Amino acid sequence: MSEVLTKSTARNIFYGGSLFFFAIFVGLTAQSRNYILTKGTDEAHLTESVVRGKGVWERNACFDCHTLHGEGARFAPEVGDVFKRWGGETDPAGAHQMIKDWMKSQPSGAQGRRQMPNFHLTEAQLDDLADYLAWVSRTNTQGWPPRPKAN
Amino acid sequence: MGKVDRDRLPHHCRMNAADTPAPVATADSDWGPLSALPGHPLMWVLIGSELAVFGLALLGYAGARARDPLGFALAQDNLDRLAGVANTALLLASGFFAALANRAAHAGEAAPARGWLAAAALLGLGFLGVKGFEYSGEIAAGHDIDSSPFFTLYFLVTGFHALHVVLGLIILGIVARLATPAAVETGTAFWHMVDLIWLVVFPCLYLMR
Amino acid sequence: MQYQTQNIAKTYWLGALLIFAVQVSFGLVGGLIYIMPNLLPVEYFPFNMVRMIHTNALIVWLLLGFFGAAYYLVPEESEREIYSPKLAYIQFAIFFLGGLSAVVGYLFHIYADHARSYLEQPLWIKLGIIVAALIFLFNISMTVLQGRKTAITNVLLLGLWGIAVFFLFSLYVPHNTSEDKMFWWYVVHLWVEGTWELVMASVLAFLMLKITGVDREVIEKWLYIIIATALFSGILGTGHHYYWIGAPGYWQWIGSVFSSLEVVPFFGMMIFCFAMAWKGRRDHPNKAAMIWSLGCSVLAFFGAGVWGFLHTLHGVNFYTHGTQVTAAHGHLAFYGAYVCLNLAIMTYAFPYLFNRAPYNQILNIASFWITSAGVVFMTVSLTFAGVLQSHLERVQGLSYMDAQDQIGLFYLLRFGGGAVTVLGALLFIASLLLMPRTKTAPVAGAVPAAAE
Amino acid sequence: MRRTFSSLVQAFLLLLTLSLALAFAAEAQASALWLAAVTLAAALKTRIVLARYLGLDAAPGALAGFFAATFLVLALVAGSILVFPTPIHQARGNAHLVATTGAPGANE
Repeated sequence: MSEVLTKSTARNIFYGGSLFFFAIFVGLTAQSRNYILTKGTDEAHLTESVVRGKGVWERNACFDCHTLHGEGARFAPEVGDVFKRWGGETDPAGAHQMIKDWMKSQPSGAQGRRQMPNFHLTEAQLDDLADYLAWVSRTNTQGWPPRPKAN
Repeated sequence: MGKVDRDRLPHHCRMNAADTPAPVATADSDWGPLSALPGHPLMWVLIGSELAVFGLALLGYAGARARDPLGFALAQDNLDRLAGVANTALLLASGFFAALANRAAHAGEAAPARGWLAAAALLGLGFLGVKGFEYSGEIAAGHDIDSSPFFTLYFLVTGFHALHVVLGLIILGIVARLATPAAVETGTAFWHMVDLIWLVVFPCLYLMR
Repeated sequence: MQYQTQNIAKTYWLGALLIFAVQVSFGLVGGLIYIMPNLLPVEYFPFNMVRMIHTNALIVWLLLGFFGAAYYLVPEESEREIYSPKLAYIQFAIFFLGGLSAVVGYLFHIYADHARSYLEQPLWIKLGIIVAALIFLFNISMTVLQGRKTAITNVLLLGLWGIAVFFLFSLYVPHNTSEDKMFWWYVVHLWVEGTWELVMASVLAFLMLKITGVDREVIEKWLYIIIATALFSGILGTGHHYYWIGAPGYWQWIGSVFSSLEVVPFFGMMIFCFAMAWKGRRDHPNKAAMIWSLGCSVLAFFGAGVWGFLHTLHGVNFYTHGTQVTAAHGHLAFYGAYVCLNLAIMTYAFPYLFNRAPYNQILNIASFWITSAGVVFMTVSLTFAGVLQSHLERVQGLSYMDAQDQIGLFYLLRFGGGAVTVLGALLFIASLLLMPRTKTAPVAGAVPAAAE
Repeated sequence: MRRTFSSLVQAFLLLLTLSLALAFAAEAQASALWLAAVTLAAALKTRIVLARYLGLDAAPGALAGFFAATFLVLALVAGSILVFPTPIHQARGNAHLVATTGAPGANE
């Protein structure tokens, strides 16, 4: 078998194999997209306000300190479930207000504590952001994060 | 393996004395341990990767089952074992034809080789047909990839295997067109691997309980 | 240097080194904010801005380094001058100025309307990057197509095309956060655990070819085996990012199985480099380049391979996801795989580009050990921090800040490691810019064969 | 070295016999004996495919390696079932429960 043939065969097997795996990946992504839009997230309540809130989150690069569903920087707490942690499941209006108040009270200036800047958001932007955080808290994250009972 | 074609080697770095290829005793253009295997060595890289993937998945199956033996056993009862056995027979016969194709190709008989490859592919299609029939029954009964840990693994492992059958059919088609001994040997090596994986997957998912 | 146009690499690499300095400096600032949160005024130095400069500068300079590597090695491989040097310089201007203005803009809090991690560049800069990439691909592809085709250029080109194609997903920002995250990984994962690996493998193959003098036939076979295992495992390995973001549960199995195998190509690269170094046994005078190449393969294996595997199984990742374990893995993986690779090819090529063939490499070799020690120390500190954080927060149920308060020591240690890293990086830059000539004869100038 | 026609036919017939034998035994009671039988039969089949169909009898090292890998997987899966047996008395007659068992995401 000539060397040239061996090498072009090697290339073809590499391309063919990679294409095979990539095709499966694309197929699964398509199926997952469908799952996300029907079961994984609360697509039905993806309101204008939630979309605007996502914009606030992105424009201010919040993920460069916080994680959301565990992704982002690890300088500040996870916010994918902050709405739940702050009691939004039983008292949505209260959690909504807490998020707004928290944003307004920054930076705390407390010594030795990490500081969050004040982003000078308008009242409407704060509402949108709180709606966004409420919406992501309803995502089916397969049980993540673990919620051990605090002592 | 043939000699290295010195003319095709580059005259790299004519200006950099340091980079002139030293006459190192590495004219071995073989692929190390992969050279002993029938078919193209890189095909065996693919085969090795696949075996590792299915092996890990089945070990994962054993781990997941250990957490819920009853749930797995109940879900397992829904599988159509007869269809599984039929598919085993189909793949075994198909592998037999593929081996005959390889034998014919090495004897320089391109036309019979193509015939055996076509027979092997036909049985491969039969496998997919039976598998599709099985899937449709299971989905109609309300089982899908999300419905339980057993069915998640069942659909992933058998689905991934079925996609390998599809890829194998494509490969058989390509090597049938070439019909050279090297190509047929490489293509049938992949096909036998698909066969081999089924021989491990089938008892683990259908029979062991 | 054999071809005039290889000089283009000089411009790219000098630009890359400048941004490298910016990247590590801002890393140090970030580490400082962790240990002394009130030191810098939060209005001007919020952590998010510091981090985006750190990460974006990293990607910009690594890409500049890849471009430089391509302009350096493609002429030698293709036995042709670069198709259009003019286009290459125009591409540099667009990319470098784009990258630089993105970084400067961040200082003034100018980000994209739809920023995502690593992709904070405003839209017009993203478009500039795409234009630069198109110019680059046209230029390099024309050179390769007209010249000799080798496995090395073939794989390099595939990797570079992949980088450009997958970057296009950065323009797609769906409203649904989970869907958004899924396609964000099309850029990030398929870059660093897919296409970048192709670039890495081909550049390492080129370096081994040149430094060890082993037959091209042997090297190309290794190359194919490595990249085959990289893509066969890496593409579906993306699944390890889809466990907890709202995607179906089956990704836990796909991600665990395939990404476990992502160790294989990195292991292969390490064995490859050492086997070639052993087999070649040629006394190449550039010991420093050899050390960087071998160091690259070893640290990539540990950073990307071992540290990646540590938390890739979904049962483990359930506890470690979104903790400092990820940061530990990220630091050593990027350093080992891509930083060392760039510094290796620069170390190899600079003496030729500046016509200083026998030069004193002690400074350069020292910088390898110092920088690597710094990064490894950071990684180990962050690993401890992450493991403790996982336990305190995810097992014991402490709140985020309570857990953070208990791991402060490790952030202090990380800062120390970071300071050493910056020192090593500056030393490396200085070693290339100064490149002191040796006083003695060429071969004797090399340091006696280093331990690794 | 080349596979002869009769050796291939032999291999195929042996494989088919083993498969059908298992199919007829498939309704047998789950037991350690049954698991051992399934494991050994499957292992034997993989060995025949590796040696005869794939022609690895010409490369004994590779044959041993691949056979060891497949046998290990079969043995580990079977072994884990022995260690974590199916509570068969509960399973019998409870087929209607299947649709309701388990939920995706083992970590709920």
